[in-house]
Amino acid sequence: METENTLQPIKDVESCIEAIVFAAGYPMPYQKLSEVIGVGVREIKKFCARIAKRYESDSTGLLFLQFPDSCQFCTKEQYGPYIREALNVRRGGNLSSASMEVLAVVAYNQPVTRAFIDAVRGVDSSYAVNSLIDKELIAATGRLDAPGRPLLYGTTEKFLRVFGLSTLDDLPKTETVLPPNTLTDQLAIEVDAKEAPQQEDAED
Amino acid sequence: METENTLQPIKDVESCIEAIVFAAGYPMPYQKLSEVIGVGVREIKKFCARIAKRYESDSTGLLFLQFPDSCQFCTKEQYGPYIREALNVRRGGNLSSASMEVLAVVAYNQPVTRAFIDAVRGVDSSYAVNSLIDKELIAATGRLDAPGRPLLYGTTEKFLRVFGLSTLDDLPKTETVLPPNTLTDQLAIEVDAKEAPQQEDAED
Amino acid sequence: MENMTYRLSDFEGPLDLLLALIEKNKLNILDIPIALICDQYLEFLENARAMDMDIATDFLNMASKLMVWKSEMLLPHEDEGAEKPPRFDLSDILIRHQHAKEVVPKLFPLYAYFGGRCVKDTDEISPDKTFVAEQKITDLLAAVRRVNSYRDTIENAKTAFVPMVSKPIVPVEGKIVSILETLHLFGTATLRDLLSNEPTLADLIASFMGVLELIKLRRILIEEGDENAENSVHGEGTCFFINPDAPAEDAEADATVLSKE
Repeated sequence: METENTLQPIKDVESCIEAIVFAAGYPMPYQKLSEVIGVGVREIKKFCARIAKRYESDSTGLLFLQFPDSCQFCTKEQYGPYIREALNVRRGGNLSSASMEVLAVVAYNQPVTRAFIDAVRGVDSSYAVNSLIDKELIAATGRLDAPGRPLLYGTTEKFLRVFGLSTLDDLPKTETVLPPNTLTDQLAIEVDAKEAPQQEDAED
Repeated sequence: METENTLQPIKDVESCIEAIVFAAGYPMPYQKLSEVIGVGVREIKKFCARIAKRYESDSTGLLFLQFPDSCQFCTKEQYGPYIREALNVRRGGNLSSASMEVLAVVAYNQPVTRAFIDAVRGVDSSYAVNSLIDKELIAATGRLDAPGRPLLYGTTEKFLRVFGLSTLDDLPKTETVLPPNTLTDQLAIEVDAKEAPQQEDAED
Repeated sequence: MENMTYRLSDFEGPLDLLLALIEKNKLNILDIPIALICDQYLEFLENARAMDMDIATDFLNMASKLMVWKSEMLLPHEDEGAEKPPRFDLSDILIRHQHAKEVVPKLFPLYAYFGGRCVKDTDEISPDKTFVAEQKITDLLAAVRRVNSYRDTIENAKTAFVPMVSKPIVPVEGKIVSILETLHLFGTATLRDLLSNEPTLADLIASFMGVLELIKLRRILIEEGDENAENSVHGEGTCFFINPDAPAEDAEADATVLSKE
């Protein structure tokens, strides 16, 4: 942290939660908020309840949703049709930069495990991976013959279509294609072996 | 639009704008909001000004930014370090002085060609230019009507956001007064004509 | 220049040097005597070269431009009434250059303060989860570049971390012993036979180095291929056997130790 920010006033903690949850976009675990802000999980939940109430009652287009372990901003339902109309026409829309990065890793290195994607990006990529699966841009293509038998992911036909490619060979050969050898499959095996069982069950 | 939603009350229009702008994430053109909501652009801007004021004064972690042609939600700057930590964003935002110099040249003289940037800096700037494009602080805005049809670059809305500006008029003033930009055409013809063909193809 | 008051390393680029020369001569930036400036610029570069310094191409490019402008100025104009030939307006460039330099220190604090303004990624609240608009391949390439830029930091973090875990050392000597054992046992073996069972990349490299070492020491020989083969070496299929007249076993001491990664 570059500045000596200490969040003392209660209002500030609420604003900080809002800012983090907004920037994340995806459901943000209370646990994470607690770690980053330095306030107990129980308190965080209380602050969140206040934020949620504020957005519900206020005349705003946003809602602050509280889930058992996480929270998230979303828009009020009645504006759905307007949103759809405003956003759908945008070329290149609705792929986040995180999703685009995961897609790049998968496209140029497929088939890959989740652990491989995480290792290459250096951060947990599970939200982006799931979102790309939902969008049918990547799909499980098999399992790695390694402890935990983690799923392998590759790109789909739809991926080719939305990027205007006929085959994967049409992917531009840039100088910057990821060198797959620095992070070997071994890494994937090591990491997946620990995580795989519970994670993979959830998906099947 | 699938439902017959008509937004009568003024509050509703504001909420609807909020919802659309929030869902988009990227700078939403007033023009688009006007089309979707069915209210004139001038009115939309007024509503937006009210929303912006509300988020500025309210004790919330969010800001509603108004650019010349579009608007966007973002977080208040003081929570940046917390967000970075929560989202595991690397400190990739640092700008080298070379990049900052290129940014200054583009911001105060735009639109400019690569040849113009090189000439004004006196050194080859392609690395800094590409890095600024990747950071989405500058972007191609068109082509110069000259041999080779070189790309013209300008600053983006992200540039305005991360430098706390509403318009380019807010750029810091200096003692040196810039002459009107008549160089671009001349430079483009002299320098770009040689380089342009292969360089520009690679970018499209 | 009688006394070298500047050094090449003081200047980030040729334009900074030109500005310094203009200031030194107390010249008006809007009315630069090209001939004078050109001569001083060249003299400066000459001095720098005499001091055995590498002169960056940017400085040399500028020198050639200055010389072209100077010669244009010295050429007699055939008809005086004609417009001057179009050329770079050096004053204009220098003013813009100076301006950019002035502005940079004002932009840094703005960025430091407002750079924390974050926006939301776009796809998370999509009304239709499966909807994907057309995508530009350039965005994918930009993502590739971003990921590659993370790579360095990750690799650095990894190398910093490696010494803390026990680092497996793969000695080439050990590989040499097992290669010789294999050859004793089977008489001959192909390169594939010798390398195929190595569990890690480091083992693989160590074994391969072992093979090379043994060839160098003439402890093993490459078997002549069958007569149809064009070459006697067949990639993975290259076949080795133990040299019956091997020189004395002594030189193995210098076999390299290869560490993982």
